[in-house]
Amino acid sequence: MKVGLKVLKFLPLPLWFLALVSITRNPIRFFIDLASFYSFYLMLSVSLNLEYGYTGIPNFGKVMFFAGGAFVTGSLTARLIAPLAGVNSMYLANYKLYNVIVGTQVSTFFAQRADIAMLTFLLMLILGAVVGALLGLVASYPAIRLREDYLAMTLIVTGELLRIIARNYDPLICGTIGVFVPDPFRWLTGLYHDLVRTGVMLGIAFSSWAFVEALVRSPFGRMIRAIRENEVVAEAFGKDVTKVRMQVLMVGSAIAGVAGALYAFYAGTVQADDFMPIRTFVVWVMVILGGAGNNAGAALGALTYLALDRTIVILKRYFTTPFDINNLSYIALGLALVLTLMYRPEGLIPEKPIILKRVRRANKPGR
Amino acid sequence: MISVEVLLDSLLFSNLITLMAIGLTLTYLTLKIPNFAHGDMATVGAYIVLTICRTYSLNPYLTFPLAFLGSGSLSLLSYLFVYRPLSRRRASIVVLMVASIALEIIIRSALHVYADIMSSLQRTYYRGLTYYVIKGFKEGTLKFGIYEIPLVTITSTLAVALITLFLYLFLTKTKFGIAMRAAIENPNLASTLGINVNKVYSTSWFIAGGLAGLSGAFLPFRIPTSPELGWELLLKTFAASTLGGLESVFGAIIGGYVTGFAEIMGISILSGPPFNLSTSYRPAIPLVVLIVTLLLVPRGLTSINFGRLIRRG
Amino acid sequence: MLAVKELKAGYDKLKVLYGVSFEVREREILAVVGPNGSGKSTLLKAIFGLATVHGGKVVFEGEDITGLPPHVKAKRGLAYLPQIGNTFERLTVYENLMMAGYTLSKEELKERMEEVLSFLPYIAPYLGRKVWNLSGGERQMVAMAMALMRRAKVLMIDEPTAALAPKVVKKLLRKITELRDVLGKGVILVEQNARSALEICDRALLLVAGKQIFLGDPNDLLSDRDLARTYLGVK
Amino acid sequence: MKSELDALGVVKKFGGLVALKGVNISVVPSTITMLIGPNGSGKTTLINVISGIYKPDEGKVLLRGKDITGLPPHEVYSLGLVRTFQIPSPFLRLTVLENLMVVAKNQLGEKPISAVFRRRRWMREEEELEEKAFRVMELLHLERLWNRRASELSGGQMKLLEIGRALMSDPSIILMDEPVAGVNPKLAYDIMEYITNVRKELGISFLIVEHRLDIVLDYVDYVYAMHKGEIIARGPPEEVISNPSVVRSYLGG
Repeated sequence: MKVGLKVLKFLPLPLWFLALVSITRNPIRFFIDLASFYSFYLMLSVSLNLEYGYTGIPNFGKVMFFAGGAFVTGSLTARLIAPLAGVNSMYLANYKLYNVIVGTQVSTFFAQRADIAMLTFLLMLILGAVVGALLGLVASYPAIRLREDYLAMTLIVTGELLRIIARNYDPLICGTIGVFVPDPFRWLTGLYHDLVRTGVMLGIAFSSWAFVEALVRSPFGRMIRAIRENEVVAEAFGKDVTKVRMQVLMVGSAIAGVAGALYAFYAGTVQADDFMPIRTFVVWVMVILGGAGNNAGAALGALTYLALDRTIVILKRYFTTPFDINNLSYIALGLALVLTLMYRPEGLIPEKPIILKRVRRANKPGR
Repeated sequence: MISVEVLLDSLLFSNLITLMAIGLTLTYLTLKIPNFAHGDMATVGAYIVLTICRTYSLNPYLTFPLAFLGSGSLSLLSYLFVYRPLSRRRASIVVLMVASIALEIIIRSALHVYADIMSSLQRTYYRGLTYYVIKGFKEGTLKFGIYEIPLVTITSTLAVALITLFLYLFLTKTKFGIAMRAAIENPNLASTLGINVNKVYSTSWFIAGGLAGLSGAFLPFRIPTSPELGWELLLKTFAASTLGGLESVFGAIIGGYVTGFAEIMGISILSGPPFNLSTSYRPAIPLVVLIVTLLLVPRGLTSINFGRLIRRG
Repeated sequence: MLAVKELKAGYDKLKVLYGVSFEVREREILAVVGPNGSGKSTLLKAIFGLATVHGGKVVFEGEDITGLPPHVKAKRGLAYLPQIGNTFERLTVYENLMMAGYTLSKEELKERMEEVLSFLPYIAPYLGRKVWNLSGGERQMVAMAMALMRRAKVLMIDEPTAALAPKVVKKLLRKITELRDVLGKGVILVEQNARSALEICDRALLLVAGKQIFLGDPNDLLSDRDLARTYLGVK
Repeated sequence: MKSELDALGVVKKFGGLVALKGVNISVVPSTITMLIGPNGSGKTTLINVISGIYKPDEGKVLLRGKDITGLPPHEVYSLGLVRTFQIPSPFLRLTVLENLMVVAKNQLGEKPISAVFRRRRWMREEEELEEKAFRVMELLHLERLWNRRASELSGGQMKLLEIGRALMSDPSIILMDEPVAGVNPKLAYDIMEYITNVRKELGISFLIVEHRLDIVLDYVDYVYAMHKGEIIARGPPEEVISNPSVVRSYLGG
């Protein structure tokens, strides 16, 4: 009964999506897009929730780790496979100019060799995770030493620095032009292609969600929440706070790196300016709106944001405004964030104590 | 070789950053948060002046007070309706920062909407607005011997000098200014003495926003203004204020000039031989300044005990 | 002038004081003594409205002021001088005095400043100096001067002599007696340094573990060997 | 007899201020040792040096003969020395049960990889830990509150939780910073009774800093009196508190 009512509370969201579907021209396309975007955002919000919601590290540089995964995928995938695919080396020598040609040829190669395509895909995900984790390791240096306000500035600025370098240093992702990323699912066609790709992405996203959930519902989760509550006391009770924060940032950033790799494959191109600080704040909105310190909240927050975002995308088709309608979405986003902070700081789903053991709970008084 | 033009450019740019940094420091002193929406106060100021100049064909300088008032009021409103209620509820620093980021997004997006409408009315579809684009105002120059000094460089330098003087007199010679320093240092004691701490903080936020608006009003003389400009300026301002220690107006002025000169002179050196770096790396310079400051001297230049350094050396 | 009746107080849920009652009259010094952690500072904070009051009343000049916010109490003539943070360190002495007289007109301010400086001539040479350059004793004098600027009727002073050199302690305590004898103020003096406080006070209040153990003539407290031992905590 | 804890000539300076001027103390195993002295005499500084929060400028700290000087707090803890805080500092948004379980040492489930992939193994540990936590809660009469967040406890209950948390780690010595300050007398006596029982049953030593001599003194075996960063008296309780220099420093003659 109680559970039923709780579910009812979140019914408006699916209903809203159904309403959106009814006015779109291509419902399957709509859901595929929705699910794909949900995969990246779920991974980003759940990892930020691990860092901020559970451990108390205000990671204002989320986009940097996301970008790390995307950049490594964009930069390496085509170049790595090009020799195998028999791409003319002249094209590789002038990659900035010919990257679309190289990418297309590698894609064609992937259409024939599903095995290599999938191995490459897997390799890039792993590389994305490794690059993310390494960036996380680097970020933990200031995260351990600096106060929250200084840390926020450092992380935002470092992310911007990475973006500026990516924009200008051509060998990375071909500078301002952006790089073409071959499609490892090219051996599938039509609807199958989209369904399988999105299915894989959702699968990876929910696995990371389950990983984080398992992590926080363990003694590790209990420890990071204790550190969030009081660092000095946690240290006095034997917790190596420095090491734990580093571990958390590495895990969170690895997840963000994988999300970046997935995004690169999904978008088919990597552009430096896709990784503006606004993306970090979108993820913050999700976590705070959904409820920090609660993975269900992070998942719901991501969904709520997407509902808003998709609505604007659809509205764009039906109305012409003298201004870019995306800005309305950002205004709504900002307002939602401010209002949540002011009137419901605990978010849609507040944090609940985690009960690890079931054995004695039944016969203990005091519930 | 550094030319006179580069030096003058650096001076102009530093003036603008310094005005911003003084304001940022004033708000930081009250609630101890870096206000992420501070950069947008400058853009708001720029658009106020651009709009009035377009509509009434006035000399831009005549509308500067309105830029000050407009941005100041916006900053004041954000304090009264967002930051103050949150800090009264003992929201954490992180929550206050997130709120200021949210306001930043709202203001910037609203400016985008406004700029879109403005340019569609004007049928220019041109985003980088300057006074010249809008009404054909050309910045004047003054001749000193063989050098021509742009008027805006002179006026902005004068503005910084006057504001510094005014702030100094206000904070040390007037009762309200002293009360402001008192309330910032020890709000509890100040309130038991009958000082209205809320009024003091509100004034800080108003002046801070106003100075940013003023800085923004100088922008369209030279720099094509777009709604994104505020965010870019903000990161430079963070660099300047942090370099100055975030807690001292005097430090902010030093930080502003160091950062401004570092950016303009730095890129002019780096883009020439033997480095031959692309000038598009220019925005990276203040970011590097900020990161290096935070990692080496997180409490800023004013925290370094130079006397001791010299004695040791 | 100031009466405290069955005051129970602490911080949020933590209970520190379990019922304290006393009265301070004009021209009187009440010394509050007792071991550390017995609630002496909490007593002052509770009276001034900076700690949580769980029960009891604070009556000032016949009026119940228990729940009033600190700045209203300050306006009525109650001054609280905490051990630290009782001055603005980054302001000069002159500016501190000016802030203490914030609500006064220019003429009144000038008049009172002369009045206060003639009572506390030690700080006159330091008017232009920032407080953080002053010694501990001088700071206490500045804090006292700030209370006098507001013509406080009752001064509650928390451990003014802590960490001061013996010579400075003497000077400071003499000034506190003058507050009573020359200006006719009521003073509540919390002191770690019990003996010297008991020497200058008219009445003494002994707090142990948040309870009122003794209230009366300080000589009785000093001569009562049992009480002196209780004060040390021996049963 | 070998001692549990020794501080040998500990000096600690803060800028120009010398907070500890060569302090020597030692705690005999299975005893309750008390540290008294007026405010600012250096008691809390000494506790902070012993537990690893501050590094001493000179001198050594030995735990059962092993040099632990300058080790970080979490390593000192793992060697069996645990401290409680003057102001109760539970992890506020964790439940009472979680507050107790989180402090256990060497938990397999605290390694991120094991936490996810070796759930069965650490679940067994958890069961044992939970049993132990409930035993501690029963001793302290907190078992009815096991599922409450620590932020919902009263001040006295927080004090008890603080002690419970110290016991969860199987320490060999517990440093207590004012365990009965701000607690009503009835509860304060209970706490001291409880400490005595723990000493008797588990052989744990205690080093207690406390001002409320009226309550605590009856329970302790040995007393050190500090004044201005130095030990001015040591010995059995009766002897120390009648020592003229102790009376003077407390009464301020």
